[in-house]
Amino acid sequence: MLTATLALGILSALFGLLLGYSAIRFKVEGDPIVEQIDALLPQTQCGQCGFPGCRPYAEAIAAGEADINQCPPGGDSGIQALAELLGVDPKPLNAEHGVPQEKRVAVIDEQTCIGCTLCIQACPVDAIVGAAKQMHTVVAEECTGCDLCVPPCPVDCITMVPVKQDIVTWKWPYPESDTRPIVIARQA
Amino acid sequence: MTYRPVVISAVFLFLFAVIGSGLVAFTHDNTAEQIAENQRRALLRSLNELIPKDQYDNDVYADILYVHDSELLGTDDAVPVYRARKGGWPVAVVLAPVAPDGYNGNIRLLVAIRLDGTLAGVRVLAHRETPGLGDNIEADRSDWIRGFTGKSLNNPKQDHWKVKRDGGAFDQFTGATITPRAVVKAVKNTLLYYRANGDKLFEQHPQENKQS
Amino acid sequence: MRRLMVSILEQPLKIPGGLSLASNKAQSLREPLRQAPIPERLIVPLSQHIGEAAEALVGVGDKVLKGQVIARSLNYISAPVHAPTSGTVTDIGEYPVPHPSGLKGVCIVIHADGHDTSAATGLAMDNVFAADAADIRQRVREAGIVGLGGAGFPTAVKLNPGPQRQVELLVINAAECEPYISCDEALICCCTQDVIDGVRIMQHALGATQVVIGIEDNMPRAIECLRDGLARAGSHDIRIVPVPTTYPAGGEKQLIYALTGEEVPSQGLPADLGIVCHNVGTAAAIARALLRGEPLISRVVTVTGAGVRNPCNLEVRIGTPMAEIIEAAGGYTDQVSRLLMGGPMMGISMPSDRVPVIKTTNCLLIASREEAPPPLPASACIRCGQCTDVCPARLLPQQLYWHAHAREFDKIQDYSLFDCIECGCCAQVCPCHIPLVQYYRFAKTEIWDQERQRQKADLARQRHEFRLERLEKEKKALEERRAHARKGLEKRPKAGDADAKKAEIAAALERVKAKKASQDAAARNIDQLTPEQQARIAEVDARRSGDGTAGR
Amino acid sequence: MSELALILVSTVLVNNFVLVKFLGLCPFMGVSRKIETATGMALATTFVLTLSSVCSYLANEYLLAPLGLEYLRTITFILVIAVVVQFTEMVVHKTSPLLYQVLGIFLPLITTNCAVLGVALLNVQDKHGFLESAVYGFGAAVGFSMVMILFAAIRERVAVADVPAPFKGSAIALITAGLMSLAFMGFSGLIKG
Amino acid sequence: MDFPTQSSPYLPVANNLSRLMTQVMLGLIPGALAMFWFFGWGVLFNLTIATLSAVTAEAAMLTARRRPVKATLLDGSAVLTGLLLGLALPPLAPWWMPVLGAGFAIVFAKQLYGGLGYNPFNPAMVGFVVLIISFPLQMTLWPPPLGMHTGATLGFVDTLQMVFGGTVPAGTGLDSLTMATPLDAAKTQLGLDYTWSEILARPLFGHVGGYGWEWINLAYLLGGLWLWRKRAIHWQIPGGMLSALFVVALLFYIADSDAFGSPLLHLFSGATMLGAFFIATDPVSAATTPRGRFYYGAGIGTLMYVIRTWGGYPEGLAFAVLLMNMAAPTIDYYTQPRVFGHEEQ
Amino acid sequence: MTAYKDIVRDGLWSNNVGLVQLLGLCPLLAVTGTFINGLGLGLATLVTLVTSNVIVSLIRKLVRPEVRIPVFVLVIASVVTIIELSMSAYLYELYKVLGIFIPLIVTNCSIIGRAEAFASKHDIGRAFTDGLSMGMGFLLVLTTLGGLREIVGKGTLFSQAHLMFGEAARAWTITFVDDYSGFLLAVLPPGAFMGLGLLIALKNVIDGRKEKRAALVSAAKIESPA
Ligand SMILES: Cc1cc2nc3c(=O)[nH]c(=O)nc-3n(C[C@H](O)[C@H](O)[C@H](O)COP(=O)(O)O)c2cc1C
Ligand SMILES: Cc1cc2nc3c(=O)[nH]c(=O)nc-3n(C[C@H](O)[C@H](O)[C@H](O)COP(=O)(O)O)c2cc1C
Ligand SMILES: Cc1cc2nc3c(=O)[nH]c(=O)nc-3n(C[C@H](O)[C@H](O)[C@H](O)COP(=O)(O)O)c2cc1C
Ligand SMILES: Cc1cc2nc3c(=O)[nH]c(=O)nc-3n(C[C@H](O)[C@H](O)[C@H](O)CO)c2cc1C
Ligand code: SF4
Ligand code: SF4
Ligand code: SF4
Ligand code: SF4
Ligand code: FES
Repeated sequence: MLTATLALGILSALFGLLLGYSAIRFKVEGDPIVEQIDALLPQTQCGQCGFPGCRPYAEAIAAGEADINQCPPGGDSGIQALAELLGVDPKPLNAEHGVPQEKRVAVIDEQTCIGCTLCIQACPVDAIVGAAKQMHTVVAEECTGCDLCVPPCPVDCITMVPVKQDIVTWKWPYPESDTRPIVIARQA
Repeated sequence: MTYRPVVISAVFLFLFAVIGSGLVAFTHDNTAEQIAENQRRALLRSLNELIPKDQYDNDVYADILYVHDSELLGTDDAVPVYRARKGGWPVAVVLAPVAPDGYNGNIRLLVAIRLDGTLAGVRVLAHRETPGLGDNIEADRSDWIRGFTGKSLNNPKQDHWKVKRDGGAFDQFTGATITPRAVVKAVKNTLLYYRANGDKLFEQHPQENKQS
Repeated sequence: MRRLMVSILEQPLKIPGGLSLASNKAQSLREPLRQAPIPERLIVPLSQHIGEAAEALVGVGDKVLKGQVIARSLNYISAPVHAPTSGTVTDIGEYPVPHPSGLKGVCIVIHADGHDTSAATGLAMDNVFAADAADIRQRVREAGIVGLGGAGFPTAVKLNPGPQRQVELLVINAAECEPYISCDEALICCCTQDVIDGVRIMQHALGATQVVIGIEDNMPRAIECLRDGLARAGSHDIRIVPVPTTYPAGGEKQLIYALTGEEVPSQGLPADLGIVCHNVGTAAAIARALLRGEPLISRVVTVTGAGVRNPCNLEVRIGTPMAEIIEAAGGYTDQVSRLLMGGPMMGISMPSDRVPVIKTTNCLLIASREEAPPPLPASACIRCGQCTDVCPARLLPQQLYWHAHAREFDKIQDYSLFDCIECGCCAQVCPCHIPLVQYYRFAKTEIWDQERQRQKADLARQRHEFRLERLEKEKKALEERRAHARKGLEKRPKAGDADAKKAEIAAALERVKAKKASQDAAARNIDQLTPEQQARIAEVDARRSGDGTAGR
Repeated sequence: MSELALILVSTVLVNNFVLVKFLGLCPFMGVSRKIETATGMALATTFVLTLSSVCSYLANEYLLAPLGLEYLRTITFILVIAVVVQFTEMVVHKTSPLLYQVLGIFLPLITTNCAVLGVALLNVQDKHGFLESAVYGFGAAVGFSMVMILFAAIRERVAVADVPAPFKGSAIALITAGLMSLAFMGFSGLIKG
Repeated sequence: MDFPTQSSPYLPVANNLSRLMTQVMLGLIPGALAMFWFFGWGVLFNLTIATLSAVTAEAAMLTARRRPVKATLLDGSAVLTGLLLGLALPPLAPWWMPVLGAGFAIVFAKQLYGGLGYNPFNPAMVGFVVLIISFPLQMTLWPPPLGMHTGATLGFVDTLQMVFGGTVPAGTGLDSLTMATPLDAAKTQLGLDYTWSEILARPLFGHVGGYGWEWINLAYLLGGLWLWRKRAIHWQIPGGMLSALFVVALLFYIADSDAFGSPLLHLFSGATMLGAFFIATDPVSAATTPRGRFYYGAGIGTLMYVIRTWGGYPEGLAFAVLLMNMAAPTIDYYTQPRVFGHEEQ
Repeated sequence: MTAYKDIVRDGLWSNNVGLVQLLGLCPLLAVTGTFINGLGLGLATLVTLVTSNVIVSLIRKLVRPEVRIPVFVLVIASVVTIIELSMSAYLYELYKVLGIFIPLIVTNCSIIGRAEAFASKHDIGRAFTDGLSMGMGFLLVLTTLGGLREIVGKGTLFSQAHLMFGEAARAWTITFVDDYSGFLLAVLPPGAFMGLGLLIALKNVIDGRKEKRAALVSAAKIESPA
């Protein structure tokens, strides 16, 4: 019994030394995964995920504090990309955080706008231009359609309109004559 | 760089190893005998099926001898021979030969031979024959293997130690001739071995050529 | 300058894959090419081809003359639009255009005055064969000429291989491999001289040492016409090579392979091999422009199919509504079931006959139910591999299908989706009736869309990060100011005001700077792209808009 | 030499660890959704399995056997394995971030891959020598890797198949594994003994 | 005027699934007839029972999955699965074996994966393997290929009674009605240290292969070649499989002609030709790239030889096919053809 | 802190080791040839899980990260070895049948998995409950699968009960079909995989039904006020 405890004890003490030493010797910092997650998020910066912007959400996912199904603008394809990156199962979007909507942009009714600058402060990507007390407009190419400018407006002059589809942005539809249901990749 | 954590981890692992192995060692010490006893009893149970308990009075498990004969016993390894005696007189030997040409490889047997060269019984210890075809050699599945009891090299005649399909005296199974053929051949070989070496088997004392 | 050796093979090769299809050209070739009547109202789309849309130069109510520029090109890869006849501009607005989406595009509507009065275009040159290549290109460009054989790529661009490349071989594509279409054959037989002149102008402009006309061997009459024409013109250096009749031998890459045995590199151009390929119609259009001063305002269109009474080839003004052309060909028969622009393999189906003819409309196929039946129900792919056998690009169509089906857009690109020329061979042979080409188109447009979204997301990320930085700075500035102010209050109560003001000004300056920087950043975002990236973006853009106008 | 080759063939095909011996099934099911991850896991396992097979042989031969402590085998072996894994992970993480990206997340999983302990224990049971242990470990790992990668390739196809809803995911994956082991039954009897 | 729209191409499509499957069934006829000739009514019973069960199982699963039943059944793939399984089973097999095998094939190997086109494994072979590992006894009971002309095969009624009632006709025993197949027997005899020349001298063997079996294989070969002419199958799989089998067998035969069967024997015995042209070619579960198909076939040929020669089963086709099914996705992945305009990898 | 109710439900059903987490598969598939084998290994695993969970929870605050896994592994290995020794002393026959899979309980991923994921973060009470319910869940799957395979494969149930319960238990064997020739597939490796696949599918069907019912109920709730 003594030999047993001693033999194993010494063996593991040696191992302990080895591991303890290597823990210090081979310490690594930094976490590139955040960047990779962030790159997959749609950057709408709408905060629907419950975090102030996409990057904080990315950090939360990396830290294991947030689930991957909280970003409505990213939709199912976004969740799938995340699932693939992180090697977990995709799951349906958490409806608590909203539902995916078609792409929209903000339009300011130029007649009603009083130039209060509140919307400018709300816009996460500085897509609204205009000085104080002047009429404001939205730079449509830069607007991410995040809705954040709508509530602050005191005169309700901002409306979100769907992005119009034209010949350039038109996409061929998924063939429907195929009788089988559409399989979203890799749910199995 | 401080090495305190290194030492702490080492100590930690050490402690757990000591406690763990201590407990295990303690259990081991308390169960070792029981385990050895179990092993003994397990073998004895098989042996007793072949040689009834009342026919011998020695400690068969300990009265053991190891022999070699790759030709007749089917394996290069040492084959254990258990010896049953009554009042010091030899009664029977139990060998554990191998039938090497089963359908799926080795079939390990236990062959009990009385002093006069008749079979006290044959059992299969381990085999990998096809379930449903070849496994009828198991005593649990069919009586075929019990058919050896009482047979000897004279009964049937030595050249009838074959399956019926090959012109012998032993049944084969439907669709499976190889397995019974292999077993019959191995049993016959064991008997041949006994005929050649039977007298020697009781001579040596167990301690003399114990082998592991 | 790199010299490339290309040689024309003695015996043209068989292209990989491909199909033998019933040609069905005879019915439209029964009568010679004739003019279609000029309709009362022409609808001229501003975007008719690959590349940027043109910008309208006229307003509603303006009078225009035939051949007058009504929209100019702003971009290198773009072409101007000319008035197809004289008349009045009655509207500039959105009208349905020939595009698979059935969406509308901006068009100029002209009411013809019936006089068909020409404008002076100044395109004609006195001595073309002595002229500078750049001058020729400029005029080709001003004439609004785009490739008439396929995607409608601006011809002037293709005539300019760039300083690094030397064009050795000019391939004239007269293969016309798709069933039903016979516009090139009609043109060759009718205007042989124009074709030959055009070819020689191109040869001159490109400085090509060899010229070959690739033509399918089932068009003996056209080959005859060309032989005669060339002999008459004394152009003995121009070779005519009949290639085996296989669909799609007329595809640019396939034709070049058949003639020279060279493969145009994936994602590359024929010019990488020292080859340029033009359609015969394009050649004729160049001849008309540079010799007679006529810009591209009309083209030959095959009107055929069991759904039209008198199949024929017509010379049609751009902007003519399809209904009028069908009328000119005797009108619909009662078998009509489908209207296709282009051939039965690559054409696009039109939701209505109100859409106008554009520069790339080579054929109107008014098909009966037998000729173009409704799609059969599809079942899952059984991997029979018949599609692989016929794919001229040597792709694995079934693999592309599986990934498109599952929306695995990364993987589908590993299988070279973008090398698919959408020829339709695979879908034609699939025993499971899978609409394969539509899957590929779906995947392609989806990938382009993702690319756009990604670029947009990158921009948004930059802008957001920048804003955060700015806010941070402002906050710091504010805190500093406050601290300063507090200090000031303690020490020099009076001076605080001035400081605060200063700080405010500083902050304002900061903001302005920040804003500027942000614009810079945005600008850099485009600047920093490598040439390849830029080229790719241009390519993507071009292809996207090309969808509308080309036969793709 | 032929002895070693026989061991190799036997562990890779005939007695495939995963499909015949039922060892290492959790990673086999868990990380075979994509070919890339399966390949990563396969590489990591091959390395660890071979190394720990050798290490535990040494531990058994030079520590446990001389001291008569065979009953401490399980503890010792698993300790050796855990340490080998942990150590490998730390070293790889530091020295080759690229390799770590490929293998990193799989390494801790290997500790609980019972194929690793299984190899160590079977080495003892079958009385393998040093070289045999190494080959046995390596063969087991190759067999594991092979079926894992093939399995992943099939699963990628099955993932886009029209599988009935209750069977989507792990159920159909298990049935696939079942059919694979059905196919592997064909190797039975190939090597007798 | 308005028109319906769709994506190109528009031409009518001549090819369809049921035509393909029908061609394969037609291709089976010569081989099936030959088997009927040599083995008697049992073959027909197997075919009928297996096909009916396969179709029933398919219909049941489709109903349960709420998929169109009639349209799917008409594609003929279930029938084909049943036929191929039926041809692989020993004639005189009790009725419940084809039922069980076909049911297993359709339910587990096909419908659970989503039906036609999705199954990674060859359904018929899954059914066969399930049967052979579960009921090795019944699966090795082949009647001798006596041939109808000798009048020695069992009559219709006797066969009926045997298949459904399990009753052996009076005056015979199971052992006399059945015997080991040539491959099986050869394996057994080799185990007894007979040489091939001795074995081949037995009446069980004909000119090049097993007696009767050589004709059956020839018939399948003819049907297969017809299929190839009809472009229902590609040459690579049968080509790869037969050439690999031939080459491997030849190598061993040259090395020791007493211990290893001749290449021709391997080509014309057992299920070689049926396998090469009708089973290995199942497109759904095979490799699909042109090069991949060849390797796939070669893999089957090699594995088949290995299992026949050293393995525990007399015929290795089914296992070889399933093993290569496993590898097919990976083979496809690594044998992509060079795309037009791409550099050689 | 997780509620006890949730812990139990997780372990027995919604996060079941064998059916959902797919851990501990090797013993799950390897020893479930018969009901009794499954029961034996299931009990051994259960005891290990509970003990190791409790110990890990006890020491959870003391261990440094770099030696965490080795320490847990040591704990588990000790427990398992003790069980192994005890089994070979008191249940020798069963011990021989289960073979290498008893020491392999050490690497049953579910055990170290629970130690890492749960016990190292929760107090003893919860760790104990977790170990118990996870172990019970695993035991349930082991016995179900074992029972099914035995019935289909051999046509019996509770055969070899004497290995565990002594000679008297020999009589417990239930034979369903006399003269059943056996469906070997079920007892062979492929049958193990497929059996578990079918069990998982069955669970999915049940869950699906439940969900549908829940959806119906909530729909009814929403509708009723209107
Ligand atoms: C899958 C399979 C497994 C077999 N397993 C055995 C076996 O375990 N034992 C055996 O003797 N024969 C077995 N055989 C049968 C032999 O191949 C051979 O048919 C038989 O032993 C000799 O045939 P006979 O009885 O007709 O002479 C098996 C056959 C097959 C197909
Ligand atoms: C996106 C794109 C970019 C092209 N860029 C060039 C170019 O830079 N120079 C050139 O000479 N031709 C260019 N081409 C023309 C092609 O070489 C080709 O002639 C044209 O696409 C017509 O071929 P198709 O109808 O077969 O598609 C381009 C074509 C496309 C589609
Ligand atoms: C599948 C396919 C078939 C084609 N067939 C022809 C054809 O028959 N004749 C032709 O001139 N162009 C054909 N094209 C277009 C040519 O590839 C190429 O764009 C054209 O010849 C370039 O000349 P252009 O710029 O003068 O139009 C085809 C393209 C594709 C993708
Ligand atoms: C050439 C060819 C061979 C086939 N071979 C088989 C076969 O071996 N086994 C089978 O179950 N089905 C076979 N089928 C039918 C069909 O492909 C099969 O049922 C599918 O695997 C079911 O998805 C074959 C079909 C064709 C066209
Ligand atoms: S929900 Fe909005 S803020 Fe959150 S990640 Fe998605 S886009 Fe970004
Ligand atoms: S303009 Fe409005 S909707 Fe658009 S990004 Fe800014 S805040 Fe969001
Ligand atoms: S032709 Fe159709 S069914 Fe055949 S492989 Fe191609 S896509 Fe699949
Ligand atoms: S459409 Fe694309 S994939 Fe299909 S045959 Fe043509 S090039 Fe090949
Ligand atoms: S129990 Fe998880 S790998 Fe074996």
